Amino acid sequence: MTVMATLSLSGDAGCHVILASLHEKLLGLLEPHELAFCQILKDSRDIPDHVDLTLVEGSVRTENDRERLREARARAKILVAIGSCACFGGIQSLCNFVDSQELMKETYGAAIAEAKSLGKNLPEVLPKNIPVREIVEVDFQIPGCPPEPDEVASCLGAILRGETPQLSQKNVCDECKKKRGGDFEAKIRRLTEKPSDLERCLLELGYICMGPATRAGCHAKCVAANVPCDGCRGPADLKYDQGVAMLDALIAADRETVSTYSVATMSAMYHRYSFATSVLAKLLERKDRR
Amino acid sequence: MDKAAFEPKIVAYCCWWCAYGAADLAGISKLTYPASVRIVRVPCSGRVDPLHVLSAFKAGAHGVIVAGCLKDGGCHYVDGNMKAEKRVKALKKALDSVGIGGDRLEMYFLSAGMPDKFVEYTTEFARRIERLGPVGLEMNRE
Amino acid sequence: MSSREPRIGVFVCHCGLNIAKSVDVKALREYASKLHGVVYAIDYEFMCSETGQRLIKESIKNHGLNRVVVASCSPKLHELTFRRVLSEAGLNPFLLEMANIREQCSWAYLFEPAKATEKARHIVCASVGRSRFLEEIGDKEEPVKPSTLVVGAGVAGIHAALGLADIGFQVHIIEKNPFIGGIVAKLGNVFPTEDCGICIAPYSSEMHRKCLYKQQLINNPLIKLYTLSKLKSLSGYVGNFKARVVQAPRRIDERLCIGCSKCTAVCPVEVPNEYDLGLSKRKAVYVPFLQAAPHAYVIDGETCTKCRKCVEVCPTNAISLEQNPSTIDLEVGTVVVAVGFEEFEPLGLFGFGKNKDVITQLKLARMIDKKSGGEEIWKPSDGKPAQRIVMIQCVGSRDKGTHAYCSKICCMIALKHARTLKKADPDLDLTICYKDVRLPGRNYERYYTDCQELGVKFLWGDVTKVEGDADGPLRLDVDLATGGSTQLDADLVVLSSALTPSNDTLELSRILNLTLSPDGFFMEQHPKLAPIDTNIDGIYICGACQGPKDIPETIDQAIGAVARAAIPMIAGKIKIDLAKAIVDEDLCIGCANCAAVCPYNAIEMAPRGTARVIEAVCKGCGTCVVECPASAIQLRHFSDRQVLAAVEGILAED
Amino acid sequence: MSCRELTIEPVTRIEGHSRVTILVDKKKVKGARFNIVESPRFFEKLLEGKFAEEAPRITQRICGVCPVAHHLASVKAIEAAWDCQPPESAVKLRRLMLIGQIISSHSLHLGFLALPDLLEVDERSILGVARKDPRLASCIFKLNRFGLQITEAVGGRAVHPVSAIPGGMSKPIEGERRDQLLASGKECVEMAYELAVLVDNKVGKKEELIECLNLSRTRYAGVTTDGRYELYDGKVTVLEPSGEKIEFEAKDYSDHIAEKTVPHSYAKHPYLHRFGYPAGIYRVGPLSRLNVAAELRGGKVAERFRSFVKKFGRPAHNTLAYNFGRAIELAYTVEQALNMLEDSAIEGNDVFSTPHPKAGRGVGIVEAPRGLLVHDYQIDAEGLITRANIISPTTQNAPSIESETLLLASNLFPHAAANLKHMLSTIEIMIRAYDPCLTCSTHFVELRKSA
Repeated sequence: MTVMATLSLSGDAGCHVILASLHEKLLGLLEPHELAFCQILKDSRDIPDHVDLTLVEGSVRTENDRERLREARARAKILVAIGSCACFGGIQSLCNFVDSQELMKETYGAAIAEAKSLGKNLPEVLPKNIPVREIVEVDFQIPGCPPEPDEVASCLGAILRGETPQLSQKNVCDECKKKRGGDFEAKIRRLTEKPSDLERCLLELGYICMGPATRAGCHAKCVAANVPCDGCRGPADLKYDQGVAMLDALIAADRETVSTYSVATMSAMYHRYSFATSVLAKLLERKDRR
Repeated sequence: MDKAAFEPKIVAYCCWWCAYGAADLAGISKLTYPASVRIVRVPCSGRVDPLHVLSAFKAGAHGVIVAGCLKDGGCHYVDGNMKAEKRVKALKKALDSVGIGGDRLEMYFLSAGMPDKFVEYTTEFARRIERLGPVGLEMNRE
Repeated sequence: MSSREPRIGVFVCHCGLNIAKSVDVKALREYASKLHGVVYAIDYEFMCSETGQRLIKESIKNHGLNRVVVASCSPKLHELTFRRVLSEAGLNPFLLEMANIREQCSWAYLFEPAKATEKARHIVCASVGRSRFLEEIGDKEEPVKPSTLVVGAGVAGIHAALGLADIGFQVHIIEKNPFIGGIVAKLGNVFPTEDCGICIAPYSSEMHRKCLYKQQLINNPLIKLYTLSKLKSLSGYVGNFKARVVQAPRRIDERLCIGCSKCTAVCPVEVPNEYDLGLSKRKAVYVPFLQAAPHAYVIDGETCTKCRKCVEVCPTNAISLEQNPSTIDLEVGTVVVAVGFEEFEPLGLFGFGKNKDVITQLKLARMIDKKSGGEEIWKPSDGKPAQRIVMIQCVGSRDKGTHAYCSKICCMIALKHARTLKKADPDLDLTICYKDVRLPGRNYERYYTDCQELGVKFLWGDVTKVEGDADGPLRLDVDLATGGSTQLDADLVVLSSALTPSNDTLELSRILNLTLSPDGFFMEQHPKLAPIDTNIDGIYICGACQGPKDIPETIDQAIGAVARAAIPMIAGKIKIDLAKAIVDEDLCIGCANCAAVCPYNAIEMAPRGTARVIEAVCKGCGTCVVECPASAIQLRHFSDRQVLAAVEGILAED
Repeated sequence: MSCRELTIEPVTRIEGHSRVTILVDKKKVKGARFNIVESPRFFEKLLEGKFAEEAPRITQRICGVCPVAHHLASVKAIEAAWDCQPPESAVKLRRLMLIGQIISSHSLHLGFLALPDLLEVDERSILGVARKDPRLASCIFKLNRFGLQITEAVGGRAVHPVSAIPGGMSKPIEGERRDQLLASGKECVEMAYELAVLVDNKVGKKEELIECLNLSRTRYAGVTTDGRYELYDGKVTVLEPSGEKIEFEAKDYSDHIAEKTVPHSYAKHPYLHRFGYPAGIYRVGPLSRLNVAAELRGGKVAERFRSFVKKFGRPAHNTLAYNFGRAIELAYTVEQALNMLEDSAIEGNDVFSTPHPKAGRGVGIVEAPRGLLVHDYQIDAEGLITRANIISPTTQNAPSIESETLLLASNLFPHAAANLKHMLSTIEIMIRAYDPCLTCSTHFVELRKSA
C-alpha cells in the first residue's frame, strides 16, 4: 500500500480540480492505497511522518509555503511537482518583475509592506515567486495549467507501479491540425484580430503561438479552438528556456512588435507560465550594487 | 562600492573569422586593451543566441560585446553578422526592461585585419561599463 | 563519450618566453590542476614541438585523459596540430579545447604579469569548463561527380578547362559573351613574349596547337562550351553541385553556320564594334574579328531590326530570329570561377570622357593592333598623327579616392606600348608620368632598359591637371616628386587605368555564396596557404577575378585550379566532418525557419516534415540554432551548453 | 491571563489555505478570526502592462475551480472598456459555458466537500461517500463531468477555457459536441433533481445543525435582470434583511462597496459603504442569488425553490441553506443547460465581431459559483492594461464568515467543554457551507478605504 499526500502551495487549486475530475479513475487510483493528507479533498491536518508519494501543487510565495514544502519533502519518498506553478513557478511569476516590497505596498499599504506580512498570524511574503524545484529536489514533474487529466492518471499509475512516467518529448505543433504554408507574416497579430484563415498555422499568421516551444500531450486544444498556444506546459526539453527560444524566433522573423513592447508585456506572451525559470527572471535577481 | 575600484567583467563574443582574428592580431601586434574584456569564441556572430547574452549577464557579466565581421559582405557566413545585429537591437530593449540596461550590450563590426579597431572598440566599451558601474536593479517600466 | 565522466588534462605552454614572460605558467598550472574535472596538469616549454606533442600523447595514455586543454597560442595556429595529436593518441580530435593565452593574454599584457596571469586563469577556466561538455564528432564520406563547371572563358577559364579535360574530366564552360577569349583577346601582342594575345603560346609547334582560337576548346569532346550564358543558381555541395545556366539566344545555329559572311554583307544595321572599343564598326549580325571563336556568327538582338535579309541569304538556314533563351541544368562535382576583370573607366579623371584624345591603355592596345606597320598613332579627335604622347600611370590605382590597390600590370603595359611605338617611330615624343615603376617579373626589367635606350622620357611625379583647348595640344601640369612642377604638351594622353572586378562579380558572389575581399575581388580562402580555394569547398578561383595579375600568373593559377579541383574528383569521394548543425527530430515542428535562414541551403525538409541538415553543405555557422523556436536544432561543437559553459567559466570568480 | 487559542488549521475541504483562531478564557469566547493564509498572488499588479485581450486567459488562473467566471468577467470588462458588443450567438455560448461552470463547481462542492459531512460518512471525503453510496458518487461524477464537458465543448478546454475573446468567441460549438452534450444532459436532469431532493431530505432532518447555523443577519448581493434570477449579465441587487432592494449598475460598484484591510488576513473586507463597517457586511453566492431573485422559472425545480423559501423564509439567512440553495441551483442550471442545448440557435456561426481597442475603463460582472465577481480594468490606447481591480465572491463573504465564527463559537463554547472537537467541526461545516475559495479571495486592491 502506498501512502499518498497532496500539498497545495501558491496556486489556483486547478490541479486538485483535475484530480477530482478523474472521478472513477481517481477512486481506482486511490482505492488500494491511502490518501493520508489532502487538505482540499479530505479532513487531514498534518502530513504524516512517512509518505511514499507526495504531489505538490503551486509555487512558493510565502515563508509558510517554503516551510510546508520542505517538511513535505523531508517526509516523502517521491515528490512530484504537479502543474505549471509547481514546475515552473506559474503565471504568478510574472510578478517577479516587480519587487515584492512594492507589491505589498501597493496592495496593502506602506506600513504592512515594511513588516513584510500583514501581521503575526500571517506568513511572510518572499521576495519572489519560486518554482518547487528551486527549493527542494523534485523526482518528477507533471506540467500543464492545468495538467491533462489523462496524463495525470497515467503518470500517477506509473509511479504507483514503481515505473518512471513518460511525458511527450515532442512539441505542441506535433499534435496541431492546422496547416503550415511555409511563409510567416512579419506583423504580430493580437487576439483582437480574427485569424484570416482558420485552417492555417497561427504562428505563420502572425500570432504569438507558443506551440513550437511547448511540450506536447495536450492535443493542441487551444489552437484547435483558434486561440494560440500560450505555452502552459512549459518546454519539451527542460534544459531549454521556453520564452527565450520563442523570443529568438520572433526576432528572427522580423516581428517588429517584439521590440515595440517591453519585456514585461511580452513575457506574458512567451513566458507566461515559465518566467520564474527563465534566464530573464534570473537577471532580475542580480543586485551587485550594495 | 567605490567606483574607482570597480573592475568590470565583459564578455566579448567574437566570431571566429573576423573578430577573433582581429583580437589575435592585436596580441600579435602587442597592442593592449582592457583585461576586463574576456573573449568567447563563436563560429559566427550569427551563432550568438539572445540566450547567450542573457546568460552572460546572469553569470555576472557587467557588459557584453558581440563582435562580427564587417558589414556589406564581410561575413564569412554571408549575413550572420546582420542577423546578430538585429538580435542585439531587440535585446538592448529587453535588457532595458529587466533593469540591466541596453547600454551594456553592444555589437561591433570589424575585419580580421583590424586589430586597432578591436582595441579601440573594446577600450571604449570597457570605459562605458566602468562609467555605468555595477548592475543595479532600477526597473525601467513605462 | 560525453557520458563518461570528464578526465581533463591541461597542458600549459611557455611558448619559450612568449607566454612565460608575462604569465606565471607554474601558478597557472597549479590553478588549472584544481579546476573541476582536471586530473592532470603540466607546463612545458613548447607544446607544439615534437617533444611537447609526445608529452600530450603519453599523458593521455598514462592518465586516462578523455579531454585535452592546451593553453598556448591561438587555435588559428595550432588547433589542427593538436587535434592530430589527439587522433594519434586514440582520442577523438574534437575533445580538444585550446586556451588562447598568448595572443589574447601574454602578448596583450606584455608588461603586466599580474594582469596577464589573472586573465590566463579566466581563459583556462573557460576552456576547462567548455571541455567538460565536448563530444566526439565523427565524419562521413560522400561521392564526388567527375565533372567541373568553369565560369568564364577567358585565358584563365580556358586553361582550367583544357587542363581538367586533359586529366579526363567532363568540363562545362560558360561564357557570358558570344565569343571566348575575354580581354586578353583584345590586347594585341602581350608581354613578356610579344606574341599574339589571341594565341598566347607561339614558340613551338606543339605549343602552337594549343592556341585558343585554333578550336582547341571547341573541339575537345570532354569540353562543352556555352556562350552567351550566365549562371543563375548553384545548389548542393562539393561533389554534388547542381547548376542552372541560362543561355541567351545566338539566333544562329553554331552547328549549321559555315562562316560564309553572307548575312553580314546584307545586314543593314551598323553599330560600333565593342571588340575594338568603337574604333571600328560591325553589323547586327557579326563576328567581332576574324579569329573569333566559336567561328559562328551571332545576331545582336538589341540592334537587329528583324528585316530578315540575313535569313533569306543564309545558305544553310542557320538563322532563327525567334530563338528564345534556354535553361540548362548541370550536375558537377566542382566549380572553377574565372570571370576575370574589367578595365576601370576613369570618367572625370585627367579629362577622360571629356577630351577624345585622352584614352586608356586598352584602347591604345587596339589602336596599335589595328595599325599597319609604318602607320603612326593618330589622335582619335581628328585622326591626325599624334607626335607627343604622354602616359599617366596609376590611374584609379594606389589612390584612396578610387582603388587603394596596385593594379600590378599597368607599368608593364605602358612600357610594352611605349617600346612598340618608339621602335616603330624613333622620333615620337613619349613621356611616362609615374609614381613608381614596378616590374617584378622575369624579363620585365628589359622593357625598362629598352625604353630608356629608345629615348622614352620618364617623369617622376603626379599629374595634377590635364587641360585641352579646342584645337591646341593638351596641356598637363605635373608636380614633380623631386620638387617643383612642370608643364607638358601632348597630342594624346594615355591613362594606365586600374583593373577592377568584372561586373558580374557581386551577383556571382551571391549565387555562389563566395566572399569578396574589400576590393571587391573574389576572396581566396587564405592568401598564402589556399590562394585558389574559396570559402566554399569545391569552388575554386583563378585569374584576375581574384585580383589584378598578368597572363603568366593567371595561367599558373588556372593550372593550380585544375589541380585543386582534380583532387576531390580523383579521390572520388570527400570526407565531411560532422561538426555541423543537427536536428532533434522529436522536438522539430517542421516550421522550416532554419531552412529559411540557412545561408547555404544546407537544410532540407524531410518528407515527414522535420528538418534535416545536409552535413556536406552546412558550414557550421549556427545561425539556424538561434532561430529555431522549438530548440530542436543544435550546432555540434558549439551547442548552447558548450557556449554557456565557456561563458560561465570565463566569468567564474577565482 | 488564562486566555488560550483554539485553532483549526488548515480548514479542510475548502479551496485554499486558512486558519480559524478562537480566543477563549475559561468561560467564554473572547474573539475569533478567520485567517486567510493563502499567499497573495498579486494578479492585479501582474495585469499591468499586459495586452488586455490576454486578460481573460490570465485572470482565470486566479481560480482553478471557477475559471470560467473569471474568464467571462474579464472579457466583459474589456468589452465594456472598448464599447464592443459580442454577437448574440457568442453571448449564448458564454451563458452556456457559465452554466457549465456552475454545474461542475456545485457538483464538486456538494459531492467532494459538503456531502461527506451531511451524510456523516466515516471517511470524510468523496471516498467515504463512494463507499457508502456508490450510486450517489456516480451521480456526482456524472454531473461534474457534464459541467466540465460543457466548458470543454464551448471553451476548448474543461478547466481554463480559451474561447472567450473580446468581441465574442473564437469558435462556435460543433454540432457533434452539442449532440453529445444533449445526450448527457438528458441523463443529468433527473440526477440533479434527485440530488436536490436528497439534500433536502437528509440534511433537512438535521434540525439541530440547521438551528445552530441560523445566526447571521446580513445583506445579500446578487445579479438580477428585471428582478429575475440571472448569472451572466444584469444589475447588482442588494437585498436588505427587511426585504427592501437596492439596485445599481455594475460600473458603479465602487460607489457602493468599500473595503477594510484587516491585519489578520491577506483578503480585505468589503462592505456596503452606505451602512458602514461592520453593519454593511453582505453575503454573496447561491444563498444570495436565491434571495435576490423573485422566482426560479422552470419545471420541478421551481417547486424545490418554493419549498426552500417556505423552509428558510425570505431572505433566507441560515448559512446551511447555502447547501440547499446550491443543490437547487445545480438542478436548475442543468435544466437551463438542456434548454439552451435544445435550441438550435446555440450552433450559430456568427460568434465574433472585431473589437477596436481604445483607452478606457470597463467593469465586467458575472455570478461565479460562489457569488458576485467583479473585474474592473483601465486600458490605455495601445490596449494595454494600466490598472486592474478584481473582487471575488469569497472576499465578500469573508467578513461574514468571520463574524459568524465568533457568534457560533460563542454559542457553542459554553456547552462544548466535553466536546470541543464537535464545536470546531461545526465551525468547519459552517465555513464549508460558504464554499469559500481562498485563492480567489486574496486579490483585492482598490476600493474606497474605510476611515
